Amino acid sequence: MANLAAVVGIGQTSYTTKRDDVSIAGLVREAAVNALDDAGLTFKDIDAVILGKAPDMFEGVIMPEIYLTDALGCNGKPMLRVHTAGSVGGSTALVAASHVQSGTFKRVLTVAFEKQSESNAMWALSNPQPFSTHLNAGAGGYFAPIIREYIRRSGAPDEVGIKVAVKDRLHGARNPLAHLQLPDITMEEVAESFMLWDPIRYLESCPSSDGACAMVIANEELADKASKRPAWIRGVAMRSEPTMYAGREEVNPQAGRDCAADVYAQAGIKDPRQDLDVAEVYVPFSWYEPMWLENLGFAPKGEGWKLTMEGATSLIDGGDIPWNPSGGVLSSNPIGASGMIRFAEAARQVRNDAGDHQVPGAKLALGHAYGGGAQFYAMWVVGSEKS
Amino acid sequence: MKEIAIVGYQQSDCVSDAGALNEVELIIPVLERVFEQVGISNAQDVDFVCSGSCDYLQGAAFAFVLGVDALGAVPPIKESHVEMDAAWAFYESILKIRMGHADSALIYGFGKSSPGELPIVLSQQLDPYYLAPQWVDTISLAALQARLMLDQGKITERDMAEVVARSRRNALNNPHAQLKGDVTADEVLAEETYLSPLRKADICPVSDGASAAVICTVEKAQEWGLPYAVITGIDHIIESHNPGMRDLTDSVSTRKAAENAGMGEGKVDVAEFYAPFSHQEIILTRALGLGDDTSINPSGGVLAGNLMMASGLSRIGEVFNRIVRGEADRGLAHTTSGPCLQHNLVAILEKGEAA
Amino acid sequence: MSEEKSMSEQHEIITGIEAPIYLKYNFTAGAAPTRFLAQLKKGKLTGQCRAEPGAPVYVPPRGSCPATGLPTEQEVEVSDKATVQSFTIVHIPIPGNPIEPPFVVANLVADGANISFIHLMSECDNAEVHIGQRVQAIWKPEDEWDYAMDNIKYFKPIDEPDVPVEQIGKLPVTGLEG
Amino acid sequence: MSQPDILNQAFELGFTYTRSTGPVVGRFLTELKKRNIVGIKASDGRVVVPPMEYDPDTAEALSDFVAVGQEGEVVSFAWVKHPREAHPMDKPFAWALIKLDGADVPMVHCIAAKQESDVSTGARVKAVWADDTIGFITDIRCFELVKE
Repeated sequence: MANLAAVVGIGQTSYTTKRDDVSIAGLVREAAVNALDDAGLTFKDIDAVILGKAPDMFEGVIMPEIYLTDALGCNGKPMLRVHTAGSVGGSTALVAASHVQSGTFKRVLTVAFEKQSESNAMWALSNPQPFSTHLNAGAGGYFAPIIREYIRRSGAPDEVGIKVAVKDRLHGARNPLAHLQLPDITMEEVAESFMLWDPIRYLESCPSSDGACAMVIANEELADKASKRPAWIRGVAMRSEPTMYAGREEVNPQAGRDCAADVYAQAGIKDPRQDLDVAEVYVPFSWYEPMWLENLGFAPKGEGWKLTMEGATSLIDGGDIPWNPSGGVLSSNPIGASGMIRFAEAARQVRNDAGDHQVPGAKLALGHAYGGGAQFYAMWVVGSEKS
Repeated sequence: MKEIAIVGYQQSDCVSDAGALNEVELIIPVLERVFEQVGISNAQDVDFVCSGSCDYLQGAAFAFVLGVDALGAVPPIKESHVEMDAAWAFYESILKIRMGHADSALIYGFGKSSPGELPIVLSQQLDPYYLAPQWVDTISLAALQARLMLDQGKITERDMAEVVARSRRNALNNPHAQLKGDVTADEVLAEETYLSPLRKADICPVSDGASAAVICTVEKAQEWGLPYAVITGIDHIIESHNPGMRDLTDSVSTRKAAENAGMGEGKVDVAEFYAPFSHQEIILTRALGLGDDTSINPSGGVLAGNLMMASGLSRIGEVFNRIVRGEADRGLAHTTSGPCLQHNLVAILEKGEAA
Repeated sequence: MSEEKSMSEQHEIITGIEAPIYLKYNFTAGAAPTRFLAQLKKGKLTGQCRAEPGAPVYVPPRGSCPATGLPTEQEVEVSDKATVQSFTIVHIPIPGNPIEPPFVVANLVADGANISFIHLMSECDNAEVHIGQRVQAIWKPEDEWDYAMDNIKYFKPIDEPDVPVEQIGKLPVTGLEG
Repeated sequence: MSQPDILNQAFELGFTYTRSTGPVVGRFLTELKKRNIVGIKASDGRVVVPPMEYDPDTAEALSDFVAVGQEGEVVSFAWVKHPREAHPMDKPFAWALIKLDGADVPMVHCIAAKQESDVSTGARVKAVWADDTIGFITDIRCFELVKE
C-alpha cells in the first residue's frame, strides 16, 4: 500500500485579473514561499519540485519549468512538469503526492500557476488551425450544449445556475484571496447579466485570473512533527476517457463517476454527502454544481439541482455539505492553478485553517478537478486524522 | 521497495517528415506493436498510462488530448501526461507502481516536429525576458558550449567528428535510424561548418515519430512470462537556467543523478545518451567516467534520429533491447531537457533473473 | 536629488514589456481527415469506422475509433441531413471568425453517423431551435468547394418530425423514416 | 488503402504577450532604456548580468544591483552563417557569451562582425545601442568588436 503522506504547508497568491507587479517567476515564487512559511520550512528542506500549469500558449513560455528552476530553489533537485488540461492543478498535486507515497521522497514542493493576463485564454483555446471549423468559442461554447442537455433531462428550473453563481460569490466574499469580491450580489443581478453562450450568463461563468497555489507534502514521520496540523491524504484517484466517442455520456461522464468511486473506496466513504464534511469541486460554469453533485454521488441522477436549491451546498445557509466555501472557480480562475486550489482548499478545511470560510469542525474533505472536454479527472480526499 | 521491470519497447522509424500522419496516427502503429510484444489488447490491460509531448512542436494546444484516442480508454483509465520527454512519464509511472497504485504501466511519447522551425520554436523555452526575445536558437547555444570546450582544450573537432562517425556506423544496425552510413571522421571534418564550431553532422536531425514502453513489477513480468530488464535505479536533476552560471563543459546533474541511481554498483556494459550534439556525448561520457568497456550509443543515439518528446524514452528502450537480447547485462539510459543539458535523467537497467 | 528629478525617473520605470511571439508552421491534415476532406471537396459528407459490422461511424474522422483506439479504415457516406443533439446560442464574437452574434452553434449528428460535430445553424428562429430538431446542410456553390467543412455554409431546419432523444445518434443513413 | 494526398497549409501561431516584469527585471530594463547596464550580486558576491531574480545556489531573492561596464570580453561565440528569419540580423553574425567589465557571469547576446575570423574568444566588445531604447533586451542592438 501507499505510504502515508500529508499536506504540511499551503501557500497561495491572491487572485486577480492582472498581477502586473511580478514576473512569472515572481508569481510562482510568492505561492511557494507562502507554502514554505506555512510549513515553517525553507527551500533547503525540499527534495523535489512538481510544477503544473495548463497550456504553454497561455504565457508563451514553452516548458516553463526550465526557466522557473531558480525561482523554485530547484537547482540540483528533481523537477517534474505536469499538464493534463484544466485538471492539471489536481493532477499535479496527485503526482506530487506520489513522490512521497511511493517512499521515494520525504518532502516535496508542488506549485501550479497561470498568468493569464499575459495573453488571452480565448485566443489560446480556440486558435484556429487549418482544415478545421473555427466555431469552438472557448470553453463556454463547448460546455453550453452539455448544460442544455442536463437541463432538459433533469427538468431543473433556470434559477439553479443563478443560485450557484450567487452562492459561490457570497462564499468568495469570505475569502480574502478570491478574485471576485461580490458580497452584495443578487439573483436578479445574475439573471440580468449578459447571456454569453445560452444558457450560460456572464455571471454564471468563471473569471480569468492570475495566480499561483503551492503545497508542501511530507511523509508520515515529518508530518507528525509538523508545526501545524497536517491534512492527511486519505485517497487519490485519476481517470481519463476519450474526448469524443460514440455513446459517450457527456452530461454525467463515466470517468468522473469511476474516479469518485475509486477515491471514496480508498477513504472508506460510503455516502459522500454523509461522510464528507465539505467539498471543493471544479465548477467553472454554475450549472456544473448540480451536474457534479450527481456525477460525484452526492445526489441521485436528475436531483443534484434540488440540493443546490435547498441550500445544502451553502456554507452561509448552514447547508449540510458545503461546496466551494472558498468561492470556487466561479470566484477565481487561474486555469492551471484552479485544480490545485481545490485540493489545497480541501486541505485547509481539515486543517481547520480556512479563516472566514471554514466549515466548522470539518474532518474529511474532497478536492476535485476536471479538464479538457470533461474527460480528465483528478480527485483526492484529505482528513484531519490518518485513518 | 518493489522491483520494477521493462517488458516491452517499440518505436516508429525516425523520419524527417511524417507527411499526412497526425498525432493519433503516429501513435497507433507503435502502440499496436508494443501491445503485441507484451501480449495485451490495449491500455485496459495495464493499470496506468502516462505520456510525454509538447504542444508547441506542432503548434496546437492540448496536442496530447488526441493521444488518448489511441489507447482504447473506454471504460475510463488511470492516465496522466507530462509536458516533457516521455522519459519523465516513465519516471512518474515508476512512482505510481512504487506507491502500490499500479502493477503495470504503458508509457508513450510522440512528436511531430517537422511542421515548425524546431530550433526557433525551442528558443521560446528560454527565460522570457532576457533570452527568448532574442530568439537564441538551441543550436546556437550548443555551439557556444562546444566552443568553450574547444577553447579550453577539452575536445578537438576531430573528437566531435569521431562521435558523429561512430553514430552513423552504429546506426547501420538500427532499422529506425534516420541518418546512417559508413562515414569516417575525416569525411565529417571535410564538411564546412554550419553554425561554427558545429557542422551539420554535429547536430541531431529533426524527426517525427513516437515510441512506447510497458513496465511492470517483476512478479507481473514473470506472470506474463516475458523477458525483462529490471530498473534498478532512476533519478533526475535540473540545474540553473542561466547558462552563464553553469560550467557548460561538465554535466554535474548527470553525474549526481547517475550516482543516486546506483551506477557505481556494477559495470556499465552499454550507455545510451540523449546527446543532440556530438560534443554533448563527450561531456556526458566524461561526467560519468565511462571508459572503453562501455558501448556508447550503439543505436547511433539521437544524432541518428531525434524523436522530440520520445527520444529519452527511446534511450531507455534501446538499453532494454540490448539487455533482453543478451548483448548486455547492465546499462545506463540518459535523457536531457532544456538548453545545454540543463535537466538530466539517468536510469540503470539490469538483466532480470530467469523466471 | 531634486523632487522633480525623482518624479521624472519614476515615470520612466519599466514594469511591463510586449513580447511578440509569432511562429510559423506548415500544418498537415491527418491521413483520416484528409480522406474526409477530399470527399467534402466533392460535396460528399463521409464518416469512417472500424472495418467491422456495426462499428460506430465518426464524422469528422480523426484517425481512430477513440473508444477502442483502433484505426478507422472504412469509409462510409452519411447523409447531409442531421439531428440537433444540443446547441448553444453564442452572443459573443469568436476570435478570427467574421460571423456576427447572436448565432446558433449546434452539435449535429448526421444520419448514418454515431457522433455529433459542431456547425452553424441559420435560416431559423433562434428561439425555436430545440434538441431533436431535423436540419439539412446548405452547401456553398459547387465552384467554391474546397478541402473544408465550410463547404457547408450552415444547416437549416427541415420539415420532418423531431427525433426522440433516445434515438439521436442512432439513425441510419436513410433517416428516421428509413 | 491508398496513401492519401497530403494536405498542407501554412499557418502562424502567434500572440503579442504583455509581460509584467517585476522589480528586478524591470530595473534592468529601465536602466537599458537609459543606456546603462546593471547586474545583481548573487549570494556568493558574483555579479550576474542580466540580473537574476533568485540565486541559483541559495534560492534567496536578490536585490543588490551593481552598475557594470558597456564593454566586455568574449567568453565563447557561435558564428551564424545562415541567419534565421527570427534572428536579430539578416547577415552572418555571432551569438556570444560576453562577460561585461565589472561582471563575473557572462550574458548571452549577439555580435555584429564582418566575418567569423574577426571574432575570437577573449576579444573585447562593446554594446551598440538601438536608435530608440524602449526598455527591452534588444535595446542593446548588438555588441561590436573594440578596435585595439
